[in-house]
Amino acid sequence: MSASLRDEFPLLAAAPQLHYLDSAATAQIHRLALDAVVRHETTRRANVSRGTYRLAEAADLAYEQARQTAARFLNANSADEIIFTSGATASLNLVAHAFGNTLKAGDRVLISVAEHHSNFVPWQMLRARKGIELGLIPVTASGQLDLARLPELIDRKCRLIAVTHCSNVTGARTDVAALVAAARKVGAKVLLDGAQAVQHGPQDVRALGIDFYAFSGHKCFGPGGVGVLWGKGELLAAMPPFLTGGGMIGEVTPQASTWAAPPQRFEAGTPPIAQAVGLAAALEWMVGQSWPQIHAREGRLCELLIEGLLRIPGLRLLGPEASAARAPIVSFEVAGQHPHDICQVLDAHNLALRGGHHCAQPLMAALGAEVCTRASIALYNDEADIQALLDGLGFALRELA
Amino acid sequence: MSASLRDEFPLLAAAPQLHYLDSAATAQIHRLALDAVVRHETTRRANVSRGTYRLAEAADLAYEQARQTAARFLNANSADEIIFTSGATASLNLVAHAFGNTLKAGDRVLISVAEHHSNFVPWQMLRARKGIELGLIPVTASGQLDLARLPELIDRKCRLIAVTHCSNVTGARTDVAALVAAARKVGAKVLLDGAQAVQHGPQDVRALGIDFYAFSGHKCFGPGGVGVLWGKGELLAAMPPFLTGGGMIGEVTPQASTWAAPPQRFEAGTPPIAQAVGLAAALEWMVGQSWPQIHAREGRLCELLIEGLLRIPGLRLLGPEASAARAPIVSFEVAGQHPHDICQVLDAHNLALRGGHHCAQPLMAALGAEVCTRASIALYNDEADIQALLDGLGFALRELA
Amino acid sequence: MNEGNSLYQDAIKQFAQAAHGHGQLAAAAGEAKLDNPLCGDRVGVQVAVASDHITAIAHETRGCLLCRAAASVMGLRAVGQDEAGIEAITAGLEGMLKNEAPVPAAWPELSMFEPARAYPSRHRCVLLPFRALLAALLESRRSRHGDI
Amino acid sequence: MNEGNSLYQDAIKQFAQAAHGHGQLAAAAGEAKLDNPLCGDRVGVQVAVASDHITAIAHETRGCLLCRAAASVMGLRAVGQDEAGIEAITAGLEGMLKNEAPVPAAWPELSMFEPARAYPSRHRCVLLPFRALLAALLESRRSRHGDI
Ligand SMILES: Cc1ncc(COP(=O)(O)O)c(C=O)c1O
Ligand SMILES: Cc1ncc(COP(=O)(O)O)c(C=O)c1O
Repeated sequence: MSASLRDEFPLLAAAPQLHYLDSAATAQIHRLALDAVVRHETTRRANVSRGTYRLAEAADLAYEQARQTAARFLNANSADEIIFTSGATASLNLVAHAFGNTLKAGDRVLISVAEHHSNFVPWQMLRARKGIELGLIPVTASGQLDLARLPELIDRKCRLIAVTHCSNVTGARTDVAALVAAARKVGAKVLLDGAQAVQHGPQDVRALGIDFYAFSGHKCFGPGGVGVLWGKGELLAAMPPFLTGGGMIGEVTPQASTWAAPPQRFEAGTPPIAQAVGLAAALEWMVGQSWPQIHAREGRLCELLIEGLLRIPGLRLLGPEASAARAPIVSFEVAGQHPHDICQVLDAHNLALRGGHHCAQPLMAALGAEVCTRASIALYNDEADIQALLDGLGFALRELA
Repeated sequence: MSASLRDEFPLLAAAPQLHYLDSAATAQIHRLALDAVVRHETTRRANVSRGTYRLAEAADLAYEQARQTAARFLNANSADEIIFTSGATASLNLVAHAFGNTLKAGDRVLISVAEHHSNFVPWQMLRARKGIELGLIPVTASGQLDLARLPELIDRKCRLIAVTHCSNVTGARTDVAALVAAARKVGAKVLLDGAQAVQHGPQDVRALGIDFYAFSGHKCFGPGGVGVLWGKGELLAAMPPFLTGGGMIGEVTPQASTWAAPPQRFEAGTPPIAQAVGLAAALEWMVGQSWPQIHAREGRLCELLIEGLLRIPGLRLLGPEASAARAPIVSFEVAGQHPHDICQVLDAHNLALRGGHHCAQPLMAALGAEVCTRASIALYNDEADIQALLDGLGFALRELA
Repeated sequence: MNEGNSLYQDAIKQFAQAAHGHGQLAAAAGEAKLDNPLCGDRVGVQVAVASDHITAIAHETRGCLLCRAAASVMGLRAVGQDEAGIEAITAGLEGMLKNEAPVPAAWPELSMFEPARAYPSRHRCVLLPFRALLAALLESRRSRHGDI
Repeated sequence: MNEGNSLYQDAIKQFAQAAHGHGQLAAAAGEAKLDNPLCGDRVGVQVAVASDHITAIAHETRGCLLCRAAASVMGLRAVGQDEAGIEAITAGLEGMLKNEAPVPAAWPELSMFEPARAYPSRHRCVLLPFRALLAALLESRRSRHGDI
């Protein structure tokens, strides 16, 4: 299975020696996604929603089918709940502005210490703009959201809880059910930042019981430059637009403008059409995969890696030790060694890993680390990648000593 | 020259019967741009600015070279003045928020009646947010900005003039020199919406003497999902960020965050990397073309079309009659006939044209039209396209009579 | 190649030209304006209602031939229908356009829009008058019952 | 394949280990902190200046081996230089890394960074301490002259 899956990713197929362990930063693109982009650009390229000629109708149809595919991937109620954006960061900023503008001074938004900067800074900006209160769910020593602290953080002023579905540093998964239950008691909405979750399989936003879900195409085997925001229909309908321009208006006069219904209201300007079509091809492919098998396999590789890492003297694992509590994202520190140096030597052994703060400085601070080295595992990785990493770390630590 | 140029655009090469006259909505992608996207995704795909392994370095280098290419295309002072966005609409919203947030109630922004909604509604939103005054430069009967009215519209409170470089409906070109001279007298900055200008050749922002320039990749033979905002270095440096998240910060703590320098400050989240690389390939190709020849040819086709149209009874041409005063974009009304019906019949004759208000309702109202039919000419069009359109209009008007 | 021909049948042009029901009512129980933001087409509909049935209808329609022809059929046929009837016709018309369903038997002249099946971007042109009528009926029901 | 070897020469590890100039000054004419926002590396530099020449330097450096080794070379060598001298060294080092220019003759130990030419993402690691020093010198000049 591994060899054949890997072969479906053009970059990996062409670089058999490469151990790509940085999918949390960007997953490799699936052949079908790239093919769909090329096919769209060479046979159906036209602007959407505005033309009546056949090419434009074909572009429109492909774009709206992409919306339906995204709705299926998330098990959304309706394709009208799918907004195409330029990426997870844009999706999160959209909510922080459009939903954020429905909040008033004194309302409370709850995020967590474990957030990626893209789900952290937009809320700080909202605090500065609107005078909301911003609450921070702390993390436990192993990087999990400390939901035991919820009772003191959440009250009737809490309008939104916006947290990551799983951490991009520790892989720690959020206990969504507990969070949603707490939110429902006070009438707060729940947003999940799914940027890291989507490469590990289709999601079910209705089963999760949430209100918003955000993710990026480039992290789930699709093209860059495109992302998704899903929001419950009635919430989207009540939100003012964020970006404005062509395609999202009802009527424009010098005095005032009126807005189109969602999703168009939130898609100002020409959207990333071919990219949405490419993303849909990736999502469609994912929906057709056998996820229990993939999860078992990703989990096994994750355990193998953690076992090996824990044997390295001076190495500190960040995040939960039990692989069931985390997505296959594994970060660690090695006493006295900087991740950039480690990654540099690993690169010489054809291992692609990332070192740094991973755009999660508050989390790093909470875990008592400045920077760390991260290995992230996706469905195209195999035991050879893990063994190469463990061997490579041995070389690196000897070389840098 | 025509046949060979057309052959460089995969969609057109594969559809020899197609008369594509809707490049103002979306220009067809150049082969080199598409190839560059595919090459990037299959040989250099990684996230930028964060990794030290070779793949990430290659991605970084390609992305930063794309910035340099865009700077050359615009003759910018420095690549640091180039911000990659998701499109012209996003670029314009960025300025309306980031520069807009440096304005205060009572400051004045001057736009024009001829603006595309993407350069109209963001300023209405700024007016609602900040209490600025929004002035409207009217248009003459032929759709040209009526700069004779500038003296009464512009004063020391005017901080920005934000207008289109050329109209997406009438093709009317803005007299930038006159505008810049007036702006300089009162210390106002000047933004040009270059969305329609860029497919007609490289621009020189320094010679234009302006402060901001915005455009989209999909309108200049590049991929969708990417755009550019150019801004003068010292202006960008003084602007707060707009979208926030990964990649644009200095330091994030629970209390506050600090910002990276431009251009990173304005590129929150993973940018459209492959799309920027593809756009750069298109821009590079454009820089290498012989523009005096292309302009002569575009102008000839435009004249041919206007001459033919003026012979049709009941047809009203919008915009300047002299083709020198306009980009090769030609819109018209036919008494008693709706553009959708006209375009529908034209489509049956393999003519791709767009009818509607073209996201320019205030301009349509000023010209006394609800909707119109638009033919836009790009460098791959030829006389056969124009003749087919004139013939097709004959068929359409007979069929719809 | 010339698929356009079959779309613009004489019936469509004649109905558009006739503009049945065009105008305004002196007193309306409900009215609504709907537009297609992408093309600027707009239909305003007024209805008079007695015992839940339409007793008079008037519309002002700005749009393409398909939209005007559809409004004209509506103007000719809507009197005597109740909301459920208009809902059924609208659903039937939408099914005919989008899912190859048969022409709604009650209003056989809608068959003239069959060729529009092939042009998805034009479906909303045909449906716009009916959607405006439904909105007007909803408004009239709201104002009669003070609720939805 | 194992290009990493040549980058981490013993000289680099030894300089990083030695951390020449590490610490704080009792009284500084200028100081500056610079960080690399992408990796969180940070260099703080303090200088004492007399007659436009550096008389003492101290730095606190948090970063990778390349950054720490570069800071250590700076800590060893900067005393006695004026701002123009440091500018020339920094430009020379940048040229060596980016444009295959020769090693700045005045500070021959910078040759240990030659292998970093092949790794553009690491250039800023090497340059960060020098840029921080330039910022500290600018600050000291500002506070002395009350202008830039
Ligand atoms: C948890 C999380 N949220 C948000 C983002 C932002 O995604 P993007 O950079 O694609 O906008 C990332 C990716 O870096 C992430 O890991
Ligand atoms: C003059 C003008 N400005 C702005 C835009 C918006 O461009 P985009 O839709 O690519 O964001 C367009 C394109 O429709 C345009 O013609």
